[in-house]
Amino acid sequence: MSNKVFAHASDAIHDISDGAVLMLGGFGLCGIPEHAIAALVKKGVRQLTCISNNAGVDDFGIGLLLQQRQVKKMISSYVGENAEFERQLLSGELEVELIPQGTLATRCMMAGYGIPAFFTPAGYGTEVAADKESRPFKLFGQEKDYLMEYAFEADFALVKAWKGDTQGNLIFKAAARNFNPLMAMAGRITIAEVEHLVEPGQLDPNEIHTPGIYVHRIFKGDHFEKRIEQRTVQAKSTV
Amino acid sequence: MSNKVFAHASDAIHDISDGAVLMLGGFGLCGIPEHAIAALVKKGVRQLTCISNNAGVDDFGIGLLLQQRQVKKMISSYVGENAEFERQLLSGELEVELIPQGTLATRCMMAGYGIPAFFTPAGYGTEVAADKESRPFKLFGQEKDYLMEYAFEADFALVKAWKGDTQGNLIFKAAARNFNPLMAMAGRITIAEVEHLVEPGQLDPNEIHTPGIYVHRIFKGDHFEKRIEQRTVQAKSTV
Amino acid sequence: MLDKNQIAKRIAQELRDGMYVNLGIGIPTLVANYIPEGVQVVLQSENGLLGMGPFPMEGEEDADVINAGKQTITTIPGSAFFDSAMSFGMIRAGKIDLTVLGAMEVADNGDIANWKIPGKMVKGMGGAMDLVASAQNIIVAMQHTNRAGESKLLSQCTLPITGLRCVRKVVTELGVFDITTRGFELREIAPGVTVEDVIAKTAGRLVVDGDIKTIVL
Amino acid sequence: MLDKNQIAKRIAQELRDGMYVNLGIGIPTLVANYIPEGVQVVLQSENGLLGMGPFPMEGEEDADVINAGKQTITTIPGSAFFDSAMSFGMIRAGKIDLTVLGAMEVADNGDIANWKIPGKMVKGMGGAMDLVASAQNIIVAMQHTNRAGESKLLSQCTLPITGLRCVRKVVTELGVFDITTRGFELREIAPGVTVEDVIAKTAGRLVVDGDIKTIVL
Repeated sequence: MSNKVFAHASDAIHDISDGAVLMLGGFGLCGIPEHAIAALVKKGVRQLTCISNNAGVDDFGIGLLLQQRQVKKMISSYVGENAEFERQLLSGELEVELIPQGTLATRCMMAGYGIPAFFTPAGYGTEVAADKESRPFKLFGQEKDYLMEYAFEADFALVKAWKGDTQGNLIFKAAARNFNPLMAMAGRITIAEVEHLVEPGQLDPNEIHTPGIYVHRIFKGDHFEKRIEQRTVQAKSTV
Repeated sequence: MSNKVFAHASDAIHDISDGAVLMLGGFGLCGIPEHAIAALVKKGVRQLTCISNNAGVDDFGIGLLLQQRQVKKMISSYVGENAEFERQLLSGELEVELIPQGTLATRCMMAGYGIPAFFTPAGYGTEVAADKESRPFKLFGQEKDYLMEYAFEADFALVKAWKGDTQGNLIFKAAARNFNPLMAMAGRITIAEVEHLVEPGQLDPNEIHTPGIYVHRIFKGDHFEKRIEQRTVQAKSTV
Repeated sequence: MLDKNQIAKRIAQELRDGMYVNLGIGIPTLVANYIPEGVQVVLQSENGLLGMGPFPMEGEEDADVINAGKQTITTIPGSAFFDSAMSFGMIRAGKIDLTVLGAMEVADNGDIANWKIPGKMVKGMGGAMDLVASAQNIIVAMQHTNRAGESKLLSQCTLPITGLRCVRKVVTELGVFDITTRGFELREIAPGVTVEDVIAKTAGRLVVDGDIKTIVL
Repeated sequence: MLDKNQIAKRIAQELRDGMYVNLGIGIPTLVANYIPEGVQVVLQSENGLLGMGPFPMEGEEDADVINAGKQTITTIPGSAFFDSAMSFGMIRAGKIDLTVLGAMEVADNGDIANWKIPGKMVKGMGGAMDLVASAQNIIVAMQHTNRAGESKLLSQCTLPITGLRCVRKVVTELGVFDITTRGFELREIAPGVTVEDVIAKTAGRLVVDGDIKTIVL
């Protein structure tokens, strides 16, 4: 079988070059491809377009790429929590395109499903609708106006999974699933980093979230930091 | 918590009445809602529109509804393997609409995703395209022509799952998944029959295929016949 | 006048057993603290979870289990995880029975503005535009006026719109307002607040007639 | 002349290691029996399985594990199940490297007809229209002529079309044909068959030039 397994992040991303369009999975810092990001920082590729729901924080996630000024454009739904991002945006160094979160997620999925365009109500009547085709449809007995949106594709999709096998089958964990399986389907080349890399047959075929056909390269991350953005807990004494 | 659990198929389908539009999960006889079908036969509702990939065989699946002449219209991708079906079709008793399998599956999913219309290449240039809007799109570097197709919704979706909990969360098994999770999302009322009905917490939240929000009623089937349509085996002696 | 927690508590009275509910960030999040006894609702977090539980015990937080506010949370029996496309899929398909959101402005036709202030750094709409375009039943929880003392209940939004004609009810520190074809209909008034206060602080069309109760918490 | 199994065996030579392959019903299914040594391919069954294994041992068949032909099958290490929408999603997105289909007619521009004969009971297109509209690389496996002895390689399909300009290669009992802008280009000829036989039985534009090999199995 042709080999999808790479030893290190740096090998897996070896051909990502300046100007590439990337998708990066994750919601906030949850389920982000932290090893691929670190390898991109080390490689020093520039002028990247990053499609990702968020832009990380100053010192983690996509924030690391922003620090090194490797990002030309961010396409996201929400970009708070990042002072360097704000500075680059206000200075005009960084281009930003904001897209409603559901539209962003669905556009990725549609690429993976081979559907070039679809209709969603999100953003109708707002500035998001500028220059977009719209028309009314009736669904579940309700008529309203919808915008036509296009599938999103990327040169490379960088995703993070919990478990993966050497054929590229992936299982995500809990809320770290988020955009990962959607972007996994939308990359011309999809690179998955996993916490646990196993042999074919060790994942239950019934529990696979992303079939290996969508995944071109896979590697095991050495150690996942999995930083928590908002640590909210109940004090033990309150129980 | 409001109760989604019904004791018997007959209770769960009590309000399906003449002329209802139904979706029925399954591929061939694999993963069909056999208890709901039996209850519909017993109830004797008529003039049903059945959206289902196939139409069963003469004495099982939707074939049982056809035998009792309860079906007015079938919407399917393939309707072979059923002599009574053929007879009713040729005599004009039964109306049939044929839809490409991928389009059928995707139209159900789109209803569940609140997307009223989308573009697919299937059927472009064929008689399926008659009266349909078409236009070219480029995806993954390739331009071709696509048809606009609409989301499919149903009064009732009847699906069959392997395991389900009392909140309606469902897990399907193997190839019995097929259209079931898609139709589960497309019913105004979705009724799931399961082999194993468990309490909330007994299904791993990470392994659920259909979240309970899409499922309105659930019941445990007494005994699933799970008939095999094409029994193909290797003789033991050949090993 | 209600405080933030009282606004949340009043909104919690709208919850019905078996509802699927999406609570936005801010006051809406507090609604979860006041779910009435005997009522069980399923909370959706749009990053991919149905059945959101409370914050974890100290030391038990899991980076992979967060809510849409990026806070560590827990699951409960019956929880289900899914991807972001399915999450907004169920939102768009109208499966969420009640959505509670904050807002900067609400117009008397139900328009809402809650994502962008011109001249200020724009952080993005996140899932707000998807939610307001699709939710069947949206309640806005907010202060009646902005920091400058200007009404946030307007005849027309002045800030960039998030969604059109979608808000059904507004709960502020002053009262509970249904949005109908007539505008903001005052249904309940907060203890210690007069109808004159409400009139003075409401810029949009306000309807004050019929039976106006005092809010009981 | 090739028999059905030899047609399948010749098509199996097109398989490359790591390919994702969808095999239609009939001769295409037989291709799985001739996968060359050292080549591993992943078979997709469009009812929702990647990694289709052989038929089960007698007594081990499982009604929940079937292929698109409704036959009981098995999984193999690395198999994955998914729903029908994702199945056709990966087909539409061009993730299947090779699709092998039967046909009633193929035109010299790549049009294919394989789902309906007017006047006969129509059973439906199943997944055929989705496959032909999306597959990147379609090989048709079929007999060169129909039962009446008429060519199935035409200048234009006479039967209702399944898809336009999609077939890349045709393998019949007579030979291997690439479909290019010039029409059916004869690449390989079956043992015992003459170019004259091929010309006589091909109604569409046929190109016979360059290096024409004899099929080696």
